[in-house]
Amino acid sequence: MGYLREAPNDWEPLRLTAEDGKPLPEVQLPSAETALEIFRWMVFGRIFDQRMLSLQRQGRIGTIGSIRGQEASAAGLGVALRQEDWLAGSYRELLTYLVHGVPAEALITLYRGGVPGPFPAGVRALPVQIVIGAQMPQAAGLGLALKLRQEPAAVVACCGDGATSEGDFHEGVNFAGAHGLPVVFFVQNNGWAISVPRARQTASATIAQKGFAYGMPAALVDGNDPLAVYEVCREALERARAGGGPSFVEAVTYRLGPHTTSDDPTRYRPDSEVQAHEGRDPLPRMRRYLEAAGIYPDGLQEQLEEEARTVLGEAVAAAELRPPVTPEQMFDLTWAKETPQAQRDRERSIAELREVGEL
Amino acid sequence: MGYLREAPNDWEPLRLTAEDGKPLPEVQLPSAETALEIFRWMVFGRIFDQRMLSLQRQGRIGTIGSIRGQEASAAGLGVALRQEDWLAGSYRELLTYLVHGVPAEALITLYRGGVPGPFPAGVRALPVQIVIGAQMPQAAGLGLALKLRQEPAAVVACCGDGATSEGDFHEGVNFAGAHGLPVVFFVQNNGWAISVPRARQTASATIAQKGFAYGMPAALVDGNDPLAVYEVCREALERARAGGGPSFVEAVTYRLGPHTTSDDPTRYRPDSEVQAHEGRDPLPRMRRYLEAAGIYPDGLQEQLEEEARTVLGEAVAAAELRPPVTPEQMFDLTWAKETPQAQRDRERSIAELREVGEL
Amino acid sequence: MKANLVEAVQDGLRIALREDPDCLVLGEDVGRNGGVFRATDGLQQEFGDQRVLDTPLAESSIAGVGLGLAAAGMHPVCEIQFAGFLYITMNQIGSQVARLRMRTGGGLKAQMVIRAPYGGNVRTPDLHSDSFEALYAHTPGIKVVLPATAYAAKGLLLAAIEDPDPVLFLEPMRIYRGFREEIPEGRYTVPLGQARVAREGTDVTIVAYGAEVSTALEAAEALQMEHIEAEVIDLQTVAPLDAETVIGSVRKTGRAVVVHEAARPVGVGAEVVARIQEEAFYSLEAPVERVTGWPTPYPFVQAEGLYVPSMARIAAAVRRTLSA
Amino acid sequence: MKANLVEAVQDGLRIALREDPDCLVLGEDVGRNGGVFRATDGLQQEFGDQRVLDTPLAESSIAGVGLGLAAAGMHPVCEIQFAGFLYITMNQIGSQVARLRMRTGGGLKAQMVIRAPYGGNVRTPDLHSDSFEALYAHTPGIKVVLPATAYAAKGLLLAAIEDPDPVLFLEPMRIYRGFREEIPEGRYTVPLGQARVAREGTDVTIVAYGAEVSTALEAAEALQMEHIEAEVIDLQTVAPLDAETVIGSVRKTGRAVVVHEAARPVGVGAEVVARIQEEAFYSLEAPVERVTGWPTPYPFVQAEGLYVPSMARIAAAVRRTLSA
Ligand SMILES: Cc1ncc(C[n+]2csc(CCOP(=O)(O)OP(=O)(O)O)c2C)c(N)n1
Ligand SMILES: Cc1ncc(C[n+]2csc(CCOP(=O)(O)OP(=O)(O)O)c2C)c(N)n1
Ligand SMILES: [Mg+2]
Ligand SMILES: [Mg+2]
Repeated sequence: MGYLREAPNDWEPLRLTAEDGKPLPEVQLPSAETALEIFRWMVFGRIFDQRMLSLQRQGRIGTIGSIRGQEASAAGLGVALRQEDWLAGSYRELLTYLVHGVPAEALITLYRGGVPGPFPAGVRALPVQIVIGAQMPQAAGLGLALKLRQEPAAVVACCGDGATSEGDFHEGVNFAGAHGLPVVFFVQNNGWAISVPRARQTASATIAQKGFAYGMPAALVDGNDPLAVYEVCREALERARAGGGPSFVEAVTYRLGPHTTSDDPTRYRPDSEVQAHEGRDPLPRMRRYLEAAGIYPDGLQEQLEEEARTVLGEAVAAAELRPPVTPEQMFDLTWAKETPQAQRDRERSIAELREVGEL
Repeated sequence: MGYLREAPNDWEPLRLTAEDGKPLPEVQLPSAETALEIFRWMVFGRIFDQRMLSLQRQGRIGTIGSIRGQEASAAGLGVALRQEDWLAGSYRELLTYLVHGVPAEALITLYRGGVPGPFPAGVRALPVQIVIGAQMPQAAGLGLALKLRQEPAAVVACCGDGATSEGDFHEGVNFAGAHGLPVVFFVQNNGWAISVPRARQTASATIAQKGFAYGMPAALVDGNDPLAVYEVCREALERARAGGGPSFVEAVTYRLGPHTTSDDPTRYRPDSEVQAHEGRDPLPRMRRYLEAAGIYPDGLQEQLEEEARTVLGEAVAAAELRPPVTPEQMFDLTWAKETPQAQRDRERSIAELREVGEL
Repeated sequence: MKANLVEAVQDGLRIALREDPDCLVLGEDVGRNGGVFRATDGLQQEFGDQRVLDTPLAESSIAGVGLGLAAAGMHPVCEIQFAGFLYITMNQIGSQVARLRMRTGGGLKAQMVIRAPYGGNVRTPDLHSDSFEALYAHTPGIKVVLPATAYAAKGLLLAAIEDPDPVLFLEPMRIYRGFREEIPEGRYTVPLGQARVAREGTDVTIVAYGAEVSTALEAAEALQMEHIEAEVIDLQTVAPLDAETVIGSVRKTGRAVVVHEAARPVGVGAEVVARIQEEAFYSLEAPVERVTGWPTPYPFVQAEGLYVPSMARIAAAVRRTLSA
Repeated sequence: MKANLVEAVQDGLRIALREDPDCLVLGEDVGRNGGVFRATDGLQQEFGDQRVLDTPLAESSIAGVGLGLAAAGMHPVCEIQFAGFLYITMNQIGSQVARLRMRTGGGLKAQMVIRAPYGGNVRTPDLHSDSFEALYAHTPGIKVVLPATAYAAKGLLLAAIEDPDPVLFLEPMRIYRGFREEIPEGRYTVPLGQARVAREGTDVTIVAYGAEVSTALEAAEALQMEHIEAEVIDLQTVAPLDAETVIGSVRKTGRAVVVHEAARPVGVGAEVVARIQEEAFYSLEAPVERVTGWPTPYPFVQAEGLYVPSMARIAAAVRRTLSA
């Protein structure tokens, strides 16, 4: 007896700064410029979230997930991306999409139930994924294309802790491992998949170590430490771009808001847990870091908030000016090359709507 | 830089005996009775394989996979099972099905294109799975039923190295891990998934360590050492029956024959590889063990072969006496409770066949 | 008792859990959260987390675990959070659940229910509004049921749970809380495989199911003003389809309109049309019309109101068949 | 050159790989093994293991990786080893591939082909004989193509690879090596979305596709002895369905029989019937007959010969429509 080997449990999350914002001893920190860039996006994310939730309450957009509390992970990752890298993420990575160049107007349009694309030329991103896990094999496919074309670029494939249970998560990560593709898998473990806590999602001690099951190096990082997230992602992305293959990152963070505007988190998690995490809000933590490092200009946050509000105000206005989607557009978007019969069928559908005055 | 942690690669397969059949120092070996029982089934499996391949060549059964070379894994596992345990396996575990009580006649009928069931009362086994990986979540479901009913029994879910790439493999193992179910996952790594070698299936250093990604203990075992397979499985099964939760076993073996009778392995693997593995055939190895241990009665193998041939001869005869499947049976097997319309539709289909004399 | 459709589902689940010790409920967020639509609200409190179980986020395993439970003799009710994710369960349900009985020569049965809210016009995100009944109706071995009222929801669900065959139970999300009606307390069943005449009429037959039954009834009311008496058939089960009830009605009216919100090509509507023309050919006075979703994917929310068949589109189709 | 159907597929793939640097082939065992049916035989030798790629055993990822490749501008041809496993790809294809264009407002395109051998009567194991074209034909956004001859196989495949939309390409396994015919060397295409009159006739229209076209033609020959001239339409593409060609024929003949081996309920046959009665109602002199697989799962091998429509069953249906 005693042949079975117990699963190891020996991970500590990587941190570059302490909760109070002070750098930990002997760490290498990103430049002030990078730190400020990350902070700027974190503030933008916070304001974006507020704005989207308020638009939803006003009935101006549909159901939307809150990203509050996860700005450090999203921005740390986003700033580490280069223009030529691909982003494959979900509704929880809206901030990373914004950092990567997707205009706020496109995302607002998406949540207004309109056509969010095409994204501007040169912005390499898959659509914001709603079907949990589906982006993972797709990211492997993007990675395969980069590898075949020998482009020095990487793909980042993002998902949540819950998503790691899906078959597609497994198939995508395994494919990238087996073919040595330039993909960084980035899991935002925010503690919950709607009402299901991380511990009931998988018995694995960490999500990070799942990377080993696919033969790739892995890191567990404090997802509320944006500098650590940035540095880990930078390493992983550079490795990928240089032909070093895939890697796997778990960023431990917390969803401070509801899952979406349709969710009532008080049904399943205690207020005390949320309160504790409010105290670990990554935004003030990052601000404390900048202040301690002496690179925080007076009134910076307020100024960035103001800027964000202006940008978002314009984006909302532009989105609301877009004419609503027509049935013709839906047909146009179904086929790139309509067959003659498909065209006849389109005309018939449109005629049916015209007949009853719905068009 | 240097935040990513490399995937570990520190496994040695467990062995109780050396290639020459001699026990390794300081190991605990199963009883002589158990060893003989395992050997008996290994011989049965070898003869079963021969017989099935020859029936296929004669056109008396359809395409069939060869199990030659994998008898140690299949029998070691099978003998470790108890009557009250469930078996969920595939076409490569036919020998385990036989050990677990499924009559050879049922399997021959299956490969004759007939209805293989129901299995005899008390034989707890899912149908022989053809859709790779599909049995894994099903096994978790069986495990959940055992847990809810507090039955001191276990489930064994078998698959191949290739199957570990499927989404269903992942979902099934993860479910069992998350809910702490009494399931033993048993992967026969026979080096190949048809023409795809193990190394191109996944970059993971071992398949065994995939168990850790689901938070369960794991073992890597020499799949050609039937005593090691037996002991590891016994431990895993006892743990499961006692409420200790799931575990994960990789048995490293080799498929000596073609993938199936439709396969031509010379297209993708060198003869030299096969030759090398012929030299590691588990059947003579086990015999050497029994001989060295002084528990091998003269002429045992020949006698067991003879017995197997007799049993199989009868099974083939019985299977060939079964009347062929009728359309009525197919309808009977579609619905347990036919709706009135389904009954009308059945009659209509049958009438159509009668009209043209196909019935 | 008064109940809306989702409350009726919940009541049915509660009765099954109370009366059938082999019944259990599993799915994403069905436990403490009570399901994203509250269909399982309070059940975990009452029956414990062994019988009302949160699963990992993995739909194929929800169906596959269901099969394993059923093979061991339990009667699982699996929830898929939205019907759009039934794409993911297609393999476990189509290749496994629907064929377990066949594959085992009747030795094992898949007595299980897979529930999912379906349908559009509720301003949900991408893939949360789809109707995939046709995929499963093309998959013999699983029954496909779609209730149109609270009464039917409870009765059909209880029938599905006690049916020895697997049942896909699609709940019309749009009318979950659409109206409350009086339903009996305690257990009652509505038979599977049987359509229902929701409204009698003589001039034309409107065939619908799920949320579109209400729309069809509204259309029928509107048409009455024009002295058109439409008979409305609520299919209730689309596989196996109760063609006989439809045929009987069309033999009487001579005209028919089939309605569903799923995409038009190779939908359940096509099957209904095929059946009608096969068996009521000589009674037909006009081509059967289909009022359905377009031959496109389910559209962006801004256009969905034009995709899901409206009362006006149904009424117009009726008028077309009458003037044909 | 002379080629059978599988050789024609192989020739098409070779031409695409030679002429289109963005084209690549991926799937299980497509590399050194050349595919379990040898459809990709020799391709890895010629084009290397970067362009003819063995994947892990995971169909959902084969489709999903295909989408990623296509999004990056490549033109992948993905092989699914048997059509039965298209259940597993349903989510990646239905919810992703078929909707990529829509979701990105046309920004990204899924120019990709998913090939799979389909169909029965070849004594294969469980789930290796299924026909799932109906599931995908109900999924707008992906074209569904089934060649019936070697000539069409190559021409349709090359058209599919250069088509900007995703195409599911189902190859009739039963006639992979059924017959050899003369096909042109080099590139040629057969247009997608266009049915073909495989045989002209005046008395009845037989609509078929894939392997059943041959069976339908045999039935037509046999019926000729009885002085029945059947027109045989080979659909070639079942989604979007070329209804016009079918309608045109039925307007002429007044009668029709639709054939497929997939299960009957909610199959492509139902759609064809619905289309005929919608658009040729007044030309129809008898109910359209369907000759299909039964409303059961694909049966055990011992019964499959009775499930897959035979020449006799098709001929009998023709006679029924003529005497109706
Ligand atoms: C395939 C699929 N199943 C279920 C859902 C419904 N759903 C949306 S988000 C979610 C939880 C996701 O959890 P996680 O992956 O941890 O991401 P998070 O929302 O926490 O960022 C669920 C179940 C879905 N969108 N897709
Ligand atoms: C879902 C699915 N995909 C593909 C196949 C075709 N196929 C049958 S066996 C096999 C290889 C299996 O390899 P492995 O899991 O290593 O098992 P082994 O045959 O080596 O025992 C493949 C690809 C299948 N049966 N099911
Ligand atoms: Mg989460
Ligand atoms: Mg193998």
